[in-house]
Amino acid sequence: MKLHEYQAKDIFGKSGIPIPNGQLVTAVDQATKATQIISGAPWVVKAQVHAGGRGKGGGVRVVHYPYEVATATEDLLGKPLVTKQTGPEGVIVNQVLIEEGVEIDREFYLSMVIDRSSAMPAMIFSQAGGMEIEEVASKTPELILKEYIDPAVGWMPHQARNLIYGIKPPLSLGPVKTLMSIMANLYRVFTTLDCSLVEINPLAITKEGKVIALDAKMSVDPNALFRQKELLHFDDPREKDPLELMAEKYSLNYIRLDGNVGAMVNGAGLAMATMDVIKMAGAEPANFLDVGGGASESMITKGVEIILKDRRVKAILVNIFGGILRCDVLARGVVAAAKKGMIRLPLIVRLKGTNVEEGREILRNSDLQFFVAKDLAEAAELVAKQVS
Amino acid sequence: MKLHEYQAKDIFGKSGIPIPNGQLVTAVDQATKATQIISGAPWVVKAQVHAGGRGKGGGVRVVHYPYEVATATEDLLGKPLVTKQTGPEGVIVNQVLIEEGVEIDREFYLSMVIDRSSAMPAMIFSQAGGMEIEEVASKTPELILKEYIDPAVGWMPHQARNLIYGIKPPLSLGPVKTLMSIMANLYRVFTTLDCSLVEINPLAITKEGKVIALDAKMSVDPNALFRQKELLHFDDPREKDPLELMAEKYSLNYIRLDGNVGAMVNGAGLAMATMDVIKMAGAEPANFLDVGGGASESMITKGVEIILKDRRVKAILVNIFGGILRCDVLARGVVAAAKKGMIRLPLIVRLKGTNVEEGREILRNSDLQFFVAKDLAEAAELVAKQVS
Amino acid sequence: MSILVDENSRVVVQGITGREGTFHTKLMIEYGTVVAAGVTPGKGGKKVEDVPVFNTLKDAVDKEGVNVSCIFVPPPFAADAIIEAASAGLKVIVCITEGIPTLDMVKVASFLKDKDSVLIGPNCPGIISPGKTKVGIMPGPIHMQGGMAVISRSGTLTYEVVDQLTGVGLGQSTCIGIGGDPIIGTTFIDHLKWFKEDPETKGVVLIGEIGGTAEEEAAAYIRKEFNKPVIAFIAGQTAPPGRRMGHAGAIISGGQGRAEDKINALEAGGITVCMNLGNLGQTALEVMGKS
Amino acid sequence: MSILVDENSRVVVQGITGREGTFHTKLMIEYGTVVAAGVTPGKGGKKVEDVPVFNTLKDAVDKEGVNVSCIFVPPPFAADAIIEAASAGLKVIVCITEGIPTLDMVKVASFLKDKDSVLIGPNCPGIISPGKTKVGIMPGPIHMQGGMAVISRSGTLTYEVVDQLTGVGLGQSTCIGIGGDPIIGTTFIDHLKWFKEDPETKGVVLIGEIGGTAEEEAAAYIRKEFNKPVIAFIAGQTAPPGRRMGHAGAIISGGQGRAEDKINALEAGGITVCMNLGNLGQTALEVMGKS
Repeated sequence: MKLHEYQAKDIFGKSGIPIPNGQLVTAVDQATKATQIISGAPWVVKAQVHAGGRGKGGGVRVVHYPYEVATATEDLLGKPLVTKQTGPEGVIVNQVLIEEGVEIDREFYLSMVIDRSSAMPAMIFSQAGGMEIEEVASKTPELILKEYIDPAVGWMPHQARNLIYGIKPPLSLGPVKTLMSIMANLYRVFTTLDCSLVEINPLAITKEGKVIALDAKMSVDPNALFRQKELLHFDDPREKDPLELMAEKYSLNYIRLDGNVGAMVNGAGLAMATMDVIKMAGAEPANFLDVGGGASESMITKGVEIILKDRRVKAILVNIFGGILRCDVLARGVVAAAKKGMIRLPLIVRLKGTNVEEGREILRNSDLQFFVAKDLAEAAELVAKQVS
Repeated sequence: MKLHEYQAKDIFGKSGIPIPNGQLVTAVDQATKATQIISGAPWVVKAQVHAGGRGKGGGVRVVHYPYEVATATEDLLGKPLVTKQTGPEGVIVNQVLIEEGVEIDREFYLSMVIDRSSAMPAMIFSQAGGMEIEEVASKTPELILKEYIDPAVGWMPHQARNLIYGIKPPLSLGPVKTLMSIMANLYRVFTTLDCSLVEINPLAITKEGKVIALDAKMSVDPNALFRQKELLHFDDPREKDPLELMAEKYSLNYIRLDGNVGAMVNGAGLAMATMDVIKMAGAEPANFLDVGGGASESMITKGVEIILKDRRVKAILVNIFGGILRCDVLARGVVAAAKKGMIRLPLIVRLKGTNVEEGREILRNSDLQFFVAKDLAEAAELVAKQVS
Repeated sequence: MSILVDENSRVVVQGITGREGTFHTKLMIEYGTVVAAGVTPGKGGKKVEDVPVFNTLKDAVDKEGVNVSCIFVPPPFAADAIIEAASAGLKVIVCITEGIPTLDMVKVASFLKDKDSVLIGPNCPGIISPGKTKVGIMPGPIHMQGGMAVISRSGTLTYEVVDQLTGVGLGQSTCIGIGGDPIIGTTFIDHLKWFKEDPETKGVVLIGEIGGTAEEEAAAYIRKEFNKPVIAFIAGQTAPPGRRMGHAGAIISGGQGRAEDKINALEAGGITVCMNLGNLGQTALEVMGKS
Repeated sequence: MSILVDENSRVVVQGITGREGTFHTKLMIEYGTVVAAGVTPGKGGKKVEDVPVFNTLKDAVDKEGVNVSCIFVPPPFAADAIIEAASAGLKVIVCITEGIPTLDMVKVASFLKDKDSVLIGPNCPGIISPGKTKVGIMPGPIHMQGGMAVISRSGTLTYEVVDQLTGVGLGQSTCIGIGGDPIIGTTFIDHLKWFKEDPETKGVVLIGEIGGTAEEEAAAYIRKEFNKPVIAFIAGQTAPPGRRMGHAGAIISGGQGRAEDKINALEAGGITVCMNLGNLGQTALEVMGKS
């Protein structure tokens, strides 16, 4: 679950990680008032959307007069912001963060993630802050330092020193101490809130020598939300694709893509592989949809409905390897969707495994028009033929 | 650092470990008032001293009328309580805890310590509660169950189940759940407060099925007090030997014993071995005194003073293996004590190591009467001769 | 031969009284697996499918001598179940549970470091040595005893592959789903090492997917150390970056985890990569025929 | 030969700019120890006794190739220092610091489990291979190179013993203070195993004290596995129960840790126990003369 910058900063502020003074606004008149509370000029007006690349997309404005704060806010609010991560239609900006501007002396990068290979959390630091870390990684990898954290001992002060004393030219004692405490606090935030990512870029030193988190990215492990209930209110459904949101409600794992062949599969790996097969047959997958092992008839019906709500879809491929999910349940769900008059597109069905005969029988006995594929290779061919 | 029962229970109460209602009193009139607040009869009146064996020593009284609470309190307050751990002179009772009495159905034992061999904290549980654990250990060792706690994962629920599901006859679901939460909370108390021992004996189940800590022992790792400052006010100097308290003030490691030969040594191991040597020569050590490696002249003088405040002392053995502590510093400290007229007893000196010649020179040039031993064997002989 | 589990495995099902636990206990017994005990706290003394249930795994070990565990307990309690199994000394721990918090798995991984237990999963279909025993949720009948090993990060995708292998007459020695989570107990390399020593195993099918660098690491290992033929497939060639594709571990992020990088690494390691899932069985047959 | 440290040891002093650190750096250098670097955060670039100081141990390893650490940092920071040394890959870590919280040492012990580092101490005088190198605070001149190993839980008591050994003409291969705390990095048994393989070591003096069961465990090991003569001494025969005798680890509690139990166990293991410290050198001479 992604958090907005202002939400992450709120957590930082309460956790001993210095942040600029700022205020969230959802209307232009609030923006004008905000300038009276937040010291400036300059002010920074930042669109609050989950997509990255806001800066280059025009979602971050530095302004010098109160009326400019209002203008910038008006410019952003309610309008789509297009970044390299949003796609051409962009995302609607619903909230804007207004912050005091600071005079930056140096910019660092600081983040925490889970490192898979070592099975430990890792703290990542670079003195080349302010730019994208992927860029630093490819151009100057030696400037990226990592420390892995053993859960038995937690974050240790020497690890902070390993990161900080590599900075050239070296920092003076004040910033060293603040950085050490920021790292310790970041570790605490990461572990106590079950984060999967926390990123501060840039982590700036101001001209006055203060260390401050100018940006904040935070993602929480969705598997841990059962014990992070107080974070649930940070979830912002407006940021999600409406079809994905609907799928989430029915415990379906749906991701919208750009193609024209809808796919319904059981199992994430098989669903990915099915997308690949579609592509290889010369068509484009319109979605990833894993109905999972425990799908009921009504969930299948709902899945068909969600696939079809995407107007770009020209054909549907159902690929089920019956295991826990039985083929007859799948068939009933599809037939129920057809009865509701939803299916007016070519349907290619490939069934295998538990109760496969029963499933085929149910499909045959329905009014549904569909093609049966004996295996995956044939299914792909049939799909390609339908959309070509 | 040992805590009183009422202090430990205060911590328990705030940490989700159920305790009886109770009130600490330091005067008889408070005791009478307490009965109006604390439900009874019966009430339990418990002397608050660090020494164990209070029950058998008469320090715990169960009474049934309010006036008996007052009488019992009067009986205890300000008077010495003699237990098998106090020695014949006993310890003065300064505080009394008055608690509601509960009807006990079953009694368990629960404690946490650091297990040296595994280098992990251990939770120890026995369904044979209410008696001394050493007795259980020798008579029915199979009734003592242990779980070791890996610091990387902390206390895990299955460990609680390993302890609890061994109880015969088995407990019903309510007490099982409470016991599980008590164990988890006890672990949290132990680790967050840097305890070296926490013990609940008995941990009772009442006739109504409630689980409750009827007694509480807690010791805190003195090495961790620098980060447990809020526990410092629990320290009760009245419970300590006055000479030991004085030594503590001067960072001297002094323990009073029952013999007549005072000993001053540098290093704990050598101090223990010196005590043994005294005993083996037919005399009895009056104390353990490790002046440590960093002792100054004035600390040595103070050490001599403390040894001599013990009226039973008939001779002093100074055994120094100069390393960090130089023999000349030792000598100056001893001579300074002599100049203050403190030393009127036979003094046997055995010096070795750093600056030994200088040290001997200083002693020789003083007015001090003393015997020089060339080695430990001779020192012991000289001591024995002086006190026989 | 086969690896990790066989007819001598005495399986304990942790969470046996739950819906999934009971259902798959039945299917495992039908397959021929010796399910010797179950564990559900507070349900000790009951029976499920004639299998005795205990309150603790310790009891199950003491009374029934179980040596392999299959875990179905819900995500919040799964880490505790894995650690319980390792503490009780079980040799092989199979964790089916999907949705365990990653930081719980960090602790589990740390705990297991100096233990002898082998953890398979979590978020996996389990392990099967066809004709001998099945510890997990895979459909038994699609398997056939033989010489192919299958190691996979996926569930139904593995069934698809096994089905194709059986279809072309290639039986399996042991098939393992190592799990779709970012942190898993055993990796491709762990199992490759065991398969290397297993005389029954003649070749390996390795089924990877986007996310992480496990396939790249396996490729490097195979190039240097592994001497049996390997056929690989990578799911997610068309997956967009930054999106978690069902599995918690299947995500392209920070420039890492792309299918093409994995395919390149595998091919550089001399491994036959099957690009189209539909042809996997056929490809395997060709590779194994040559060797 | 000798164990763990010798003339090839390149020592780094952690906490070199502190009072004790500086003082003992001087003494170690005087003894002949190669003190190649020091570490004190924020003091990088300075020199102490002509030894270069670094901000981090990593730097000291990179720049000076140190392989043995000697730690003098204050108790609140000592666990961090030990873990820093182990993370940097140092082979031998000697921690002199007294007064480290026990729960810090629980974490350190857990961290070291799967590392290759050998921790000596904490709360110990260190390790010396006479004539080669001294890593610690023991007075150098009392030592003499030879065939006796000394392993001890104590400080000055060890000096007394070494002095007596040297006095009777028994030189030492390596003398180790394993530390007086409840949790220490290496035990009697760890060092006995190394001494067993050291051809220079002809016999061992084992100096125990009240508290814990380390001596009993050593006795059991010696009986089964150790084939060189051992002379033992136990301090604290007259110590009262329940009182911490200076060392955090020297306490008789819960019916454990009594001197008589240790002496009995040692004697049952065929070990010569010297009852009177005054005679230790003589006893050792007799035992070694016989063998």
